[in-house]
Amino acid sequence: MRSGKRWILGGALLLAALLTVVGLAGCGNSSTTSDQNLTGKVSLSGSTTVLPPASEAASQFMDIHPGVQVSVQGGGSSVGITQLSQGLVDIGMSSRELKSEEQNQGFLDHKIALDVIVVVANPGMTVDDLTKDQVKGIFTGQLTNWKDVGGADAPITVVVRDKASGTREMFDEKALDSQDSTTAAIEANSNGIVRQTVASTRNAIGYISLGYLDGTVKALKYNSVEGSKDTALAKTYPLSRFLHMFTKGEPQGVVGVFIDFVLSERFQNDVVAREYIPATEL
Amino acid sequence: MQTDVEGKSVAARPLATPEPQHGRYMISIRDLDLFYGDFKALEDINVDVEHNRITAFIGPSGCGKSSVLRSINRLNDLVKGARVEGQVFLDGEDIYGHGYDVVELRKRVGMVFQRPNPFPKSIYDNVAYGPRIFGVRDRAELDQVVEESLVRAALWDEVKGKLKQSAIALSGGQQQRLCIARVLAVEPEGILLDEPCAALDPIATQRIEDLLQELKKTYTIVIVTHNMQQAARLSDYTAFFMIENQGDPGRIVEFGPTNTIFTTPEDERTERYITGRFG
Amino acid sequence: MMGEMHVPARSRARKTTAKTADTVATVVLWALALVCLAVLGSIIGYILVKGLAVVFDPKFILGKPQAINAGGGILPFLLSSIYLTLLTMVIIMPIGVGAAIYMAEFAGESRITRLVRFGADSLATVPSIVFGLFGLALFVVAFGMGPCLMAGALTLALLNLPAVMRTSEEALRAVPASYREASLGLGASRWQTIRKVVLPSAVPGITTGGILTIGRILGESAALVFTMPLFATKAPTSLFSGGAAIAPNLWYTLTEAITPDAQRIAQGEAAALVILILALNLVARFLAHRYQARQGMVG
Amino acid sequence: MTRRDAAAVAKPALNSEWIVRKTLFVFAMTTVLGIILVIFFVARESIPALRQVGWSNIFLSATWNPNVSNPATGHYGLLVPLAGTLAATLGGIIIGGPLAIGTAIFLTQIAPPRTGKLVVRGIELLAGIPSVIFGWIGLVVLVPMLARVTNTQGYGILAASFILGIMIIPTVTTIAKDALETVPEEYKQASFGMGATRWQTIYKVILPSAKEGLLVALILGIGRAIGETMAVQLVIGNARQFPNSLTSVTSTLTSRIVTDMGESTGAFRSALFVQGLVLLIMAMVIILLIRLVTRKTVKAA
Repeated sequence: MRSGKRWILGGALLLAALLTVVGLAGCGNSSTTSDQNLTGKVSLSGSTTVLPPASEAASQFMDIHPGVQVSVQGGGSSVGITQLSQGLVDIGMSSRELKSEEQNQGFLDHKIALDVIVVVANPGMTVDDLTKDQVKGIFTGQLTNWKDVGGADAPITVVVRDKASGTREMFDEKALDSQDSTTAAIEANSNGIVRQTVASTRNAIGYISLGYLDGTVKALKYNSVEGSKDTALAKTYPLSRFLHMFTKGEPQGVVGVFIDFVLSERFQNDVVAREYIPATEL
Repeated sequence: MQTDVEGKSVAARPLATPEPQHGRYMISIRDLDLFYGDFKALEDINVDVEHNRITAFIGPSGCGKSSVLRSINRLNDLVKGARVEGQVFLDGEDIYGHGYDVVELRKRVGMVFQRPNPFPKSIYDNVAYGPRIFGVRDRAELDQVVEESLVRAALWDEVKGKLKQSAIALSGGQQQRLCIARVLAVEPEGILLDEPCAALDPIATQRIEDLLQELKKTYTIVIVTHNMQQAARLSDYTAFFMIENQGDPGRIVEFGPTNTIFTTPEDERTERYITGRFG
Repeated sequence: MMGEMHVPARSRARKTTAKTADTVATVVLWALALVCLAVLGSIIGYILVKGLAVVFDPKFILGKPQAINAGGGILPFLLSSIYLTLLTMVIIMPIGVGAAIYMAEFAGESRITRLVRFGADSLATVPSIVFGLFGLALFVVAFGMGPCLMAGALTLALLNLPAVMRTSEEALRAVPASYREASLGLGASRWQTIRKVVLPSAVPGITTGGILTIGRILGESAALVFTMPLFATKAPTSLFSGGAAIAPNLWYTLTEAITPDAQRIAQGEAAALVILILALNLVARFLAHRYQARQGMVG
Repeated sequence: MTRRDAAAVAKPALNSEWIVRKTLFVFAMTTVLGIILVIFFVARESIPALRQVGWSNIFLSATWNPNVSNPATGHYGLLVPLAGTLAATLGGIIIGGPLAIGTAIFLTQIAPPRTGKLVVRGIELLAGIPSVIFGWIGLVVLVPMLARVTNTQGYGILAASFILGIMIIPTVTTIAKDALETVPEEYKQASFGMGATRWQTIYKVILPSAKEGLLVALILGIGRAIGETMAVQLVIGNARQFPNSLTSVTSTLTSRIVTDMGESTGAFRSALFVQGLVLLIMAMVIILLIRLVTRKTVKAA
C-alpha cells in the first residue's frame, strides 16, 4: 500500500471508527409505550420563555407517539403570533396578552401556566422590601446606590433580561410603567443566567420567574407583598402574566391531542410546576 | 519463451528499439534564437545530431548549452516568458511547428537531469511510471519492460532483488542509472543528458560513460558537459558554445567531429578553451 | 603599566548600565514567554480539572440532552459536530486542494493569482460572526434551508477555505521541481504529473493541514449561532435537518440554559471540546513528524 | 497491437487536460466569489434598517432600544457598541501586544532550543483553543476574580481586554516571529561585533529592521480582537452604555449581534446586519492597511 494513500485511508478510518462507536451507542434510546399509532406534524414557534417547557413537552410527546413530528422554534412572542396568523405554524407561543390589532383573528387562547416574576437580590443585601417607586427608580437608573433604598452604601448593579424576552417586556411594562430600563444594566439571555449573575455579583439586583427562586438569591417583597401563586391569583401582586399557546380556532387532530397533553395533570406537575404555576391550579 | 508467474507462456517481446529513420540526422537545429522575456539567451544556433552517435555540447557555464538541450524537448515551455525563433527538426518534422504534439516529442526524446531525480516511489514504480502513463496496464508486460530497461541501464543485477524498495535509498550513481532506465522504458529514439555526471563520484561517472557507449548502438545521444575529457572520450561530434561577455547570447563557435575539435580546432577560441586557458 | 588599560570612568559607567539593561531585558523576555505558557497551562489545567469527572461519566457522553431537568447528556451534540465536520471537509477539501493545485501548478504570478490571493486574504480576515450573518442571510433564509447541518457546513467551508488553500499550496510548493521536470520529461501531461507525482508527495502536508482545519471546525461557534440550532434533542437525521454542534451548544448552555446542572454540563462540554482538539493536534504533530523522519515513499 | 498503438489509444485527449485546468480555475475563484457574496448579502440585509430607521439614527445615535413588537420604531444607534469594540480591542492590544511581541523576541533571540520548542508548541495549542472556551474561562474565573479585586461587578472592559489580550497572542506571536526571523544574520553579527549587548542589538538593530513585520502582526491582532464574539459577549456584560471606565459594563458590535439576533425581526434584525457590515468594513480596512505597510517595505527593499 503506497504510504501516500495510507494517509488518506488512515484519516478516513479514524473518523469512521469514531463515528460508528458513538453512533451505535446512541441508538438504544428508551422506547416508552406508544398507545395509539398517531401520525402527523405539530409546529410551534414564539416566546423564548415558553420554548423550554414546550420543547420538553414536544420530546415527551414524540416518545409517546413516535409517528408524530413536533417542531419547536423560538423567535419571540410576536414572531409566534404573526406566524400563527400566516398559517405557518399550528401553535403560536406567547408570554404576553394579544395586542389590540391581534385580537380579532379568531385565536383560541390556551393558558398553559402562570409566570410570576419576583425581584431578587444578592443574598448579601440587607434590604428585603422595595416599593414600586423604589423598584422603578432602581431599574430605570434614577437610584444607583443601595443606601437610597435603605441598604448599605454600595453602588447597585442592575441585571435585566435581553430586550427580546417576554419577561423583560412584561417587567418594563408593569414595573417600570413602560419606561426603558437603565442602559447600565447587564443583559442576560435567560432566567438561569440572571439568577447566576445576581447570585455571584455583590450589590446586584434583578428579576426572575418564581419557579427559578432558589437559595442562591434573595427574593424581595414588592410593595410589601410577597410574590407567590396566591398573591398573583388574588391580583394583590401585579408582576405576573399568563403563558399562552394560541391556535387558530379549535385545534384539529394531532394538534388538539398535543394541547391536551400539555394541559394534562402529569405534564403540568412534572414539568411546568418546576418553574411556573401550573394551569391545573389556576 | 518466457513464462510468467502463473506459468502462462508470454510472447517474449523485447523492448521495442527505434528503427533507423530516413535522414542521416535525427535532430537538426536551424537558426535557433532563444529569449527569456527580452533577454536573448541563444543566438543563431545551427547543429545536426546524427543517428546512433553521441554529440557533446561543451563550453563555459552559463553559455546556454543546457538551454539548447531544453529547447530540443521543449522543457523550456515551462519557463515563463521563454520564446523560441528558428526551427528544430526531429526526423524531418519541425517540433515548434503549429499543433506539434509535445507529449509525443518528449516521449521520443527522453531527458536525464544533472541531479538524479528519481520519484519518491519504489524502484519498480519509477521505471514503470512512463509505460503506465501511456496506458500499459498488464502486469506481466510491465514486469518485462522494467526488467529490460534496468538491464539496458546496467542496473538490473544490483536491484533485481529489491524492486519494491524506495528509489531514494539508492546511491547517486545507481539513482542516475535508474533515471536512464526510466527514460528507456518509454522507448525513446534519443536521449538528452544535461551534465549527468556532475553530481557523481569518478567510479559512478565511469559506469555511466560505459553505459552511454553501450546505448549509443541503439539510441541517439546528446550530452551537455563542462568536463572536456568526458566529451573527448565519449562523443563522436562536439559543439563548442561560447559567450563573449556577461549578458551576450550563447553562440556556437565551432561544431564538428570530436577528434578534429580536440586536435586541430579551426577557431582559436576553441583552441584556448580546450587547452584549459579559460572557461 | 602593562595590562590594565586606562578606561575612562564615563565609558566604564556606560558599559555597566548597558550590562544591567541587558540582564533586565533578558529576564523580562523570559518572564513574558513564561507568562504565555503559564496562561495556557492554567487554562488547560482548569478545564481538565473541572471537566474530566463529567466527561468520563458515560451518562454524560452518551445521554440525551435535557431542556429542563438535570442529568442531560451530549451525545446528539457530539454526533452533530462529527457530521458537521465530515460534511464540511467533504465540501472544502476538493475545492481547497483543487484551488491550491491551480495556484501552485498552473497559474504563475498573474493578475488572477493576485486576485485569488486577495480574495483568500479578505475571507481570512472576515470575523466569524459576520460569516454567521452571511450564512443566515444566504443559506438559512435566501435558500430556505432553515438552520440545519448543510447551512452550517457551507458557512464553515467558506470560513476555512483560505486556511486549507494556504496549507495545501505550501505542501504542493514543497514538492521539488525536479520531480515535475522528470515526469514531464518522460512525456507525461501536466495533470498526469500532478496526479501521479506531485499530489502524492504533498498528501502528508495536505493531511496535516486538513486535521488542523478539523480542529477549527470543531471549535467554531460564532459562525454556527445563526446557521444551526443551538439546542436540539436529536442529532441531524439528514443533510437539511437540524442538530446542535457541541461548541455553539456550550455557548447556549452558558447563556441560555435553564437546567439546574447547566454549570456541570458546561464544564463537561468544555473538557470534551479541549480533549478532542488536543487529540487532533497530537495526531497532526505525529503525522508531520513521522513524515519528516523518513522521506516516506508516496503514492 | 504494439505498445506504441496502445499508448496512442490511452493518450489523454488534449481537451481533458483543458477541462481539468478550467475546473481547478473555478475552484480557485471560489475565494473571490465568496468574499463578494459575503459583502453582498450582509449589505443587502442592512438596507431595510438604513432605509426605515435612517443613517443618522444608526451611525450617529448612542441609544440602542429596539422595539420588538414594532421594529421600525425602535432606536438602533450603534455608537455604544462601536465604542465598546474599540475600547476592548485597545485594551486587548495593550495587554496582548507586548506579551506576544516579547515572546516572539524571546523565541528568535534568546530561547534555548528546548524551551523554545516548548513555547512554540504551547502557542500552537493556545491557537487551537476555541473562543467559546476562553469565554467560559472568562465568565467563570476571570469575572469573579476581577469583581473581588476591583470591587465592582467584574464584567466589563477590563475583563474583555484580558481575554482578548490572551486570545491574540498566537496570531501576533507567530507573525512577529516570522518577521524577526527574516532579519539578516549579518546585522546581528555586525552589532555584536561592535561590542553591543544582546538587548542593544535587539532594540537598536533587529526591531527597527523588522518594524513592518511587527506592525503587520499587531494589525492582524487588532483584526482578530475586533472580530471576536463569543469570548467577549460572555464577559463584557452587554449593557447599553458607553465604556466610561475600565470596569464599566458595555457591549461591542459582536456581542450586540449575538445577544439580540435570536428574536429580532424587521428593522431590528436589519440594524444588527448594519453592525455586521461595519465589522466587515473594518476587516477590509485592515487588509488595505497591511497591503499598504507591506507594499512600503517592498518598494524600500
